[in-house]
Parts: sequence; C-alpha cells; structure tokens
Amino acid sequence: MTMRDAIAQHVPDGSSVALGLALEALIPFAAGHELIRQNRRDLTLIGPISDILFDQLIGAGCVKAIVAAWVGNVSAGLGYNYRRAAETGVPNKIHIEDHSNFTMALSLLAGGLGAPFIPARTLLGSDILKTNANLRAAASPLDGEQVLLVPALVPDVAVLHVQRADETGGNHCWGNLGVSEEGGLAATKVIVVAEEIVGVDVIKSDPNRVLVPAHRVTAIVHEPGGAHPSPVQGYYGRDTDFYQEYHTQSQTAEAFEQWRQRWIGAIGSRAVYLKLLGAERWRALAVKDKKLAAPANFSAT
Amino acid sequence: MTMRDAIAQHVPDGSSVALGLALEALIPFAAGHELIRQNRRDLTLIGPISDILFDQLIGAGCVKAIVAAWVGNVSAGLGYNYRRAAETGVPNKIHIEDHSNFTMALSLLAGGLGAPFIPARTLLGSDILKTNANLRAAASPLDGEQVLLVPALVPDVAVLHVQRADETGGNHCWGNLGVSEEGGLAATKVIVVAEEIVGVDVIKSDPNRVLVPAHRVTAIVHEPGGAHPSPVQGYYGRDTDFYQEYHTQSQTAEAFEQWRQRWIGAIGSRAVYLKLLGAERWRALAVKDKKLAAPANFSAT
Amino acid sequence: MKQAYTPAELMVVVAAREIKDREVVFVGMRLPLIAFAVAKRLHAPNAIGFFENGVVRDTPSASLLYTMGDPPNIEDALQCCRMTTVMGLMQKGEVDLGFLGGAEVDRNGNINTSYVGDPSAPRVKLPGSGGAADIASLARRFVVIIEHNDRRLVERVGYLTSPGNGDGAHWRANEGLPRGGPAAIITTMGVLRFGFESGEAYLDTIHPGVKLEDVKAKTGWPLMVTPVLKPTPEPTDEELRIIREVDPKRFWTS
Amino acid sequence: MKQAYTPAELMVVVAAREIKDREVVFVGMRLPLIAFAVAKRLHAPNAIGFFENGVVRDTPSASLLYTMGDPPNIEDALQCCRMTTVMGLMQKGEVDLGFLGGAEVDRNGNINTSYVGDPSAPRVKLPGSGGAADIASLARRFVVIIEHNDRRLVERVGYLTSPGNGDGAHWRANEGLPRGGPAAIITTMGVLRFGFESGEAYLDTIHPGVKLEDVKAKTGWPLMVTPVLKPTPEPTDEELRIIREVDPKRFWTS
Repeated sequence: MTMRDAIAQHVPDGSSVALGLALEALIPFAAGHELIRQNRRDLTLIGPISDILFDQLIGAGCVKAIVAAWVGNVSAGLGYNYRRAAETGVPNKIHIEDHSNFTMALSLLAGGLGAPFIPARTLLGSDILKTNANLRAAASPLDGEQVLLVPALVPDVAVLHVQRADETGGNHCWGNLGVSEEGGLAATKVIVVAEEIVGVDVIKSDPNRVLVPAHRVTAIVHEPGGAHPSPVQGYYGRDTDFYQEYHTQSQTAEAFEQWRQRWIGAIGSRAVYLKLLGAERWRALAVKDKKLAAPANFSAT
Repeated sequence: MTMRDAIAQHVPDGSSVALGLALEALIPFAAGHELIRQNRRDLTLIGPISDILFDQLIGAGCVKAIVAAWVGNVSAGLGYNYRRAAETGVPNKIHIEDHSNFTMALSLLAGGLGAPFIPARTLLGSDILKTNANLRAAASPLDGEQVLLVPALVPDVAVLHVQRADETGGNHCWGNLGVSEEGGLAATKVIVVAEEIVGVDVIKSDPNRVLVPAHRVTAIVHEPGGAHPSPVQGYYGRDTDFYQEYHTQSQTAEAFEQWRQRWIGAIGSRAVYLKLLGAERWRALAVKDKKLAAPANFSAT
Repeated sequence: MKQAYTPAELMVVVAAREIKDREVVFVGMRLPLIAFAVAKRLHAPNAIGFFENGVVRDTPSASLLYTMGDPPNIEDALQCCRMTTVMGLMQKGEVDLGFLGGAEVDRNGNINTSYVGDPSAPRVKLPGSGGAADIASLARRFVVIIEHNDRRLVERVGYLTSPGNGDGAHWRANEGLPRGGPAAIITTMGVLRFGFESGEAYLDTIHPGVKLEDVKAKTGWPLMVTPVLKPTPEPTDEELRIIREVDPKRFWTS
Repeated sequence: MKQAYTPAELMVVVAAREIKDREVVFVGMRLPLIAFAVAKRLHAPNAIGFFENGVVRDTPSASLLYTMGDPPNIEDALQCCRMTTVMGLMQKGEVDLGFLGGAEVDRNGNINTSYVGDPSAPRVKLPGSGGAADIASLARRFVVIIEHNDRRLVERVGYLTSPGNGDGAHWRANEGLPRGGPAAIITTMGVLRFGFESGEAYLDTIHPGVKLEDVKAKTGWPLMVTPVLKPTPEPTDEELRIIREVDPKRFWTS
C-alpha cells in the first residue's frame, strides 16, 4: 500500500495516533509528512517523547491534543511550533496531557493487556497529577498504600517504522524498542512502515524478532528512508544536522511555513524528499558495515 | 559455575523457586535434579504449568508449597506424586496456591515492574478465588467496576534454561518464551543454565535476543542437555517417550523411588545422566538441520 | 458410500466447523489442534492460532504436536512472543474462540479441572486450570470437548475452575466477566448448545447412530432437547482425508 | 602544574565521582553520559548504564551520542529491551542513581521541566518530563546538573515536574514515593547537597576560583553553607584525558 493510501484510508480527521514509539529512532516521519500533506485535522498525538515530528504536525495545524512526556528537538533544544501553540495559540490552541515516559509506557501496556489501569509508584507529588486529570493517586485496594492509577490508553492508530516486513503483515524490528511493542498491541489499527519488503519466509525464520502480531497489522507501507532524519539500525544513521537546521528554520511561524513548503508541501512522495536531500548526503548516512546478529537455529529437526 | 555450586550457594532450604517458565520447553530439569540430590527442603515452587519437574520435586519431599496453574504430565496425564501429596500427604502435605496461566503471568509481570498488583478481568466467578486467598476481586478505584487484583510475586530465585550465555551473564534465548522474561525480571536471584557458553561478543551481537539483563544474573551454569526430556529449540527435540515412561514408573511411591534412584540418586552429574540415557537415544533427539534466523545488521556505521 | 469414521474424528470436524474464517482461536492441544488444521485447509484459511506459551501461527505445524512447546510449533510460527501478549490480547477482546477440555462440565457450561471432593482434602487432585479459566473468562466464546457420561456431564461442578454461565444467563455479567461464555459442548454422543435466556445446555444435534434415551441417561441432569433434533452432520471425505494427514498414526483420533 | 579545564569538565568529573562501582545508573545524555564513561574507565568498572529507550550498556558507546537512540548506543549494548523493562526495574528499586537536568531546581531539589507561568496559559512551554519525573520518583538517589544562576536555582519551582524533597524531608514518604530523593546539585559554581533533617540544599563544596558571595548572590534563596566549606576537588589529568577522548570535538564540554 502507498503511504498516501494508508493515511487516507486509516487515519481520518479526529484520530488519536501513536507515533515515535521507539523514541529517537525509527520515527515515522514519512507518515507524519503525509498527514500534513493530506491536511489532516484534530489529531490527538500520542508518544513518550517526540523528536520534532509532533512539532511539525502542530505547526501545520493538524493537532488538537498532545498526550506525551516530552515534545521538542532532542539534540537542538525546544520545539518552536509546540511553544507557539501552547503559549500563543498559533496556529491553534492545543490540549496538552502531560505524562512521564513511564506513565506513557504503562498506559500503552495496560491498553494492550486489556487491563483497566496499572498501579504505579511514580509521579506521586508531581504537579503532573494536577494538569493531567487522567493520572490520579488513590489508596491501593490491595493494602491501602498510595498508588498512582495509570489508565489504559488505546490509540486509534499506531504507526511503526521497522526494518522489514512481508506482504501479509509480518514484521521484524531490531535495535531501539522503547514502547513500540506496547503501542502496537494497544492500538486499534497498526500501520507498519518498512525499509524493505521481504518474503514471508524471512519473517517466519525468526518469530522472536516480530514486533507486532501480523494479523493486527492494518496496512503495510514500503517506504525506504521513511524515518529520516531519525536513524534505522543497520540501514542509516541519524542526520543530526537536519535537526539543527530545522531548529534554525522553525523559529518563526513564517520560517516554519517555508520549511514545510520545501520539505513537505512541494513534495509528493518520500522518493522526491530523498532526492531533495541529495544523493551525497543520503549516501553519507547509509550504514556500510555489517555487524550481523549471531546465528540462531530455529530448526525443529 | 557447576550446577552443584549454583544450587548449593543460591537455593537454600525454604526458598521460593520459579522453574519451567517457558512452559513445556526449556525446563531446567538438571537444576531440579540437583535440588533433589542436595535434599533441599521446604521449597515453594512457582511456575505456570509444570511438565513433571514439579512432580519429581514433590515426590522427593523437597516441596512445602506450589504456586502454579497446572501440575502434571502434559502428554501423558496426571502427576502421581502431586496427587499423592495433595490427596494423602505422601511424602508430605503441600500447600497449593491455585492460579491460572494468566494470573501467574501477571503476578510475575507485576513483580518485575515493581507494581503492587495488576488488575485483570479474568477468573471473576471462579472457585480459584475461594482457594487462593491471594487472588481477590474488588471494585476498581478507577471506575468502581469489578476487577481481579493480581498481586506481585517476587520469587527468591528463577532458574532459566537458555540456548547460550557468556561468562558475564549475557544470555540468548529463542523460540518458546512463555513467562521467562517476566520471571527473570521479578526474581531476586537468577540462575541461567545454558547449552553453550559463548564469547561476550556473540551475545552483544544481538542485544534484542537477550532474555534477562546480564547484571541481574546471579550464576551461569554450563549444562548441555540440561533441559532433557523437554526440548531446546535448535538443539534437541522433546523426548515424549521419556514422559510416558515416567508416567508408568511413578504410579506408586515405591516405583517413583526406584525411578528417582536410577535417574537422580545414582547419578552425580548431567553428563552421567546423558550417558545413562544412551548415546543413540540422545543422538536421535538432536537437531540436525539448520533453519537460521534471517540476518539482522546491528552496525551503526 | 460414506467412509467409516471414529467418534474422535466426528468431534474434530464438529470443532473445525466452529472456527470461522479470520477468527483468532486459542487452539490448545489434541483434538482442537487437528480441528484447527481442518478448518485452515477448508473453510477458515485466514484463521489465526494462539498458544499460551506465546506462539502465534497461521499454519498448523509441520508435524504432530504432543505439547504446544514442541519445536515444530515454533518453526514457521508467525510470532513467538510472551504469554502476556497473547493473553493480554484475549483480555482486550481479540480472541474469538477457545477450546477447552475438563474432568467435569455442568448444566451451565462451568468446568472443573482442579479438584474432586473437598479442595482442602481432595479425593482427586486434578492438574488445575492452566490457561483454561482465562480462556473461559475472556474469549468471545468457548467450546468444550468431552467424553459423554454422567461422571463428566454433571448437574453442578464440584469446583468451578473455568467459568461458564455460572448459575444462569446473567451470572457472568454480575461477576464482572467482560464477555463470552460457552457456545457448545461437543461430546462423544452429540452437540450441546446453550439457551440464550436460561444459560443452560440443551442437546442441539445427536451423533449418527446414537439413541436419544442413551444421551439422556448418560447426562447428569434432566437434559433439555431442541424441538427439532437433527443428526450431527457427518464428516466429509475431504475432512477425513485432512484429519488422517495431520494425525497419520491416529494418535489422537483413533 | 595542573592542566586547565572548563566548568563543564569539572561538572563531569564531579558527576563521575557520584557513580560507585557496580551501581546501576540511569545515564541520560550530554554531561552525565561523559561522566559515565569516566567512571567506567576509572573507579566504577562494573557500573551498568540504563537508557529510557530500553538500552542497557556496560561500556560507553564507541562514538559520541546526540540522542540515546543513536545507532552507536545500540551496537555492542548488553541488551535492547523495552522501556517498561528498565523503568520497571527502577520502580522495583534496582536503579541506584539517575542524572537530571532542568529549567529550574529549587531549595528542596524539586525540578521544573514543564511550564514557566500558569500551565493553562504558560509564558514558556518547556518540553516536559520525559523520563525525568520517573527517575526523580523511583531511583535510589538522583543528581541534578545545572547552570548556576538565580533563574535556575529558585526558592520554589513554578511547576513541580520531578519530585525532590517537596516542601521538606518527610514529604516524599507522605506522598507515597517509595524511596530516593536528591543527593546533589552540581552547578557551574559548586556542589550542593541536602540536609538529612531539613531536606534542604546547602553548599557543600565551591568550585576553585569561585567566591562564596557570588554563589549566594546567584542562588534564588538564602543559601545555607556547610560549616567547613572546601573547594571542589579539581579534575585529575587522567579524568581530563578520558573526557577529551570521549568528546574530542568538545561538543558538550567546551
């Protein structure tokens, strides 16, 4: 399925979408840019930390609410669009549901487990409980001790970028996991974006490396380079300069408009994006060496 | 470390020990037999299902309590020692804490997460709540709905059989997982029993295949064949005849005594056990083919 | 002329027909495992099998299994994850069907696999729930496969391990169970289904050659019978062919 | 004669000395990451580093990191697990130490990384907690690294993201936090530690060349000072050599 079709069919206006669940790696930028191109509105974005993707979606006016522990630009600093929206309502006001990384993780874990909540000991005394009404301290019904109730979260869609997938939904992901698995089990629909499409036999050769059960995968998109500027272990490194450039080029709403027009608006697909990035820059990021996982024999006989 | 030393140093009388966490595969029989040889007493055995290992430990008088969802002989039927202990107190009375597989899994998950309990919707209305005082239904503090409170379980020791480990505690396990990871995170001490000892570089080549963080591993035992008659993916198959033979040869306490003398008492080590099993039988169980996991490149550059 | 078949083979095909295409099924061992293979090959090619050890499959294993942890069940699996993954998805409501056995099943579809007699001093200690009580609690529906006699089909189980309809149709919701309940009891004599309003089992079809009075005599309570009792449809040649491919030595189906 | 060093280099060595051998440390990025490398090479060879994305390491990465998700942090990791694994072990009490930064830290070691001004209409929206509030809540102790001025060291944070000692020594236990609290604030001017009875920060050592009156002037509350104020021990040549190996372009430590 093309990214255009996957986003058009499975992420309508008003959806809650989990993105960037592996934290700073495997961020589905191509999916985010397609949401912007299709002018999606009133999205609720879910993810523990977002390394500039949420900032871009906010700047483009796609977002109604943020459910996250951290939104910004990890190596370069704050996210200017996030600040503008939160501080001055530009381009629109957003609702912010503050979390910590652990409460984000536990809420998705509970979502995938079908547990109504998970009790935790974190954040007790934090003002996060004052600004996020969904996180509440209570006496444990087990022993009366104070616990934090972290309610289950079930996103409408999770978008997961992985190294490889097959046409039936099977998928392999390695390196950074973060809360990818929890998000993939919690979400109602799962869009898998893969660097490579491989045969079913490749995926089945290593059933322990599968991130999300194949039958839960709603759409598979083949989108090489789709995580740039974030890294994909074994495929390409992080383009840290790109984050720095974004930081500089998004300081004002006008500057961000130009950035957006250049990298998203004027571009119809990820292939064109990579062309704009330049072959040399893309080659420099590519992983050239091989450090393969030690063999594991799955034979039964 | 030898199995003898690992058991002597880390599993004193009265310990709670989690065994067989991958269910019917990777059962640490060698560790269980060493517990019997060292005449360990008053153990609490923890595990979702036990395919004859718990039955053997009960028959040898090592056990004070069972925390499990199922105890017997999966392919052959009931466990006679378990029945004798529960029905007639032979060789001694045991306390049985009934669980389902899911409540066992959740209690270990909670143990490893440091959560006091996990609320679930299973077993509501089951008599298991009448015979296991640790499982209790209560009104959810979130919304008042009925939930089952599954309290955290922290075994003193978990024994995990894996395919390979390094000298520093690093370990790779593939195929059946069950609740191995949850148990390895929950337990205070972890004994890893490995078919092969490999270099640290082998384990580090695939950090996603590690079962339990290396620094949580208390002892590493190199014990090839240590899971027989249960299977180890890629190494050997299940010796289903052995389970059938055990079924026949443990019908009376006297018969079990003979079985025990033959397979455990008269034997000082796993190597002798495998010799008694016979080279031909052992060769027949060995995995000869190769179906290797598809390569995964972890290189950063 | 129809082929001869064993009672176990008939039970397998009845079980297979319970599996709809694209359903997620907690398979279990023995007869249901063979039923899953039959369904996959015939009418439910996209069914998915879950196993409690964390195995997810879209094809039956290449060789017969004695336990779900056997190496052939791992090879070519769709995924080997953790028990919490498959059980969690079931708690979430994503498992359509589970198959269960038991020492006793009662009028309301409750199952005992734990104790015969007083649990504190049992006459027989049975192996216990395993995952059965979870499947009975959390799957969208479950099916029991059991030998038909009055020690197994009892008025009320001595110990309720796996919840059926408790003491009636509204019991599950009252207890807080989120969904589900028994859909059928497949026995060696017939197929029982459950009244929507009563939550009680009744005889829905009777196996060819079995007499109704024998079914009633071998049931531990006054068995209700559907007004239009029909014979259980016999296995087709194709169904039998697949069963015998999957279990060539007739280990489970003789 | 002693080598010259930057304030950042001094902060790194102070942080490194906080790490004891065999401790499990939530490392974080920037200066603490370099501190971890120094400690591993010198006095804490068996320390273990946890990262929120699920990475567990016993060696610093081969090249400098800009984020914990960078590929060099994966290569040669001890383990790449899930966030719930490392955070769960921390909640269980198995993380000894965590390093935190922040926009504001107050007299009692509470940290703000969320909002400046009213959260419903903030003057500045900061990025948020990330994992910081969890580390502050659950690690056995935490250390703050921050620039020393009176906009950063404030009497009371405007928004309490990450719990320190709240409003006093007994606050954490009252709130239900299971353990932990602030052990030190490492600033560009000195090292603050916390009174056991008051839960309040006091100046424990002062960096070489810094005047006490300047420290007091740049602190947002009347700063208590230890009766026997000593200078912060300077970096050794060996410590500086390792720092400069790890950060050869002085990206973080210039």
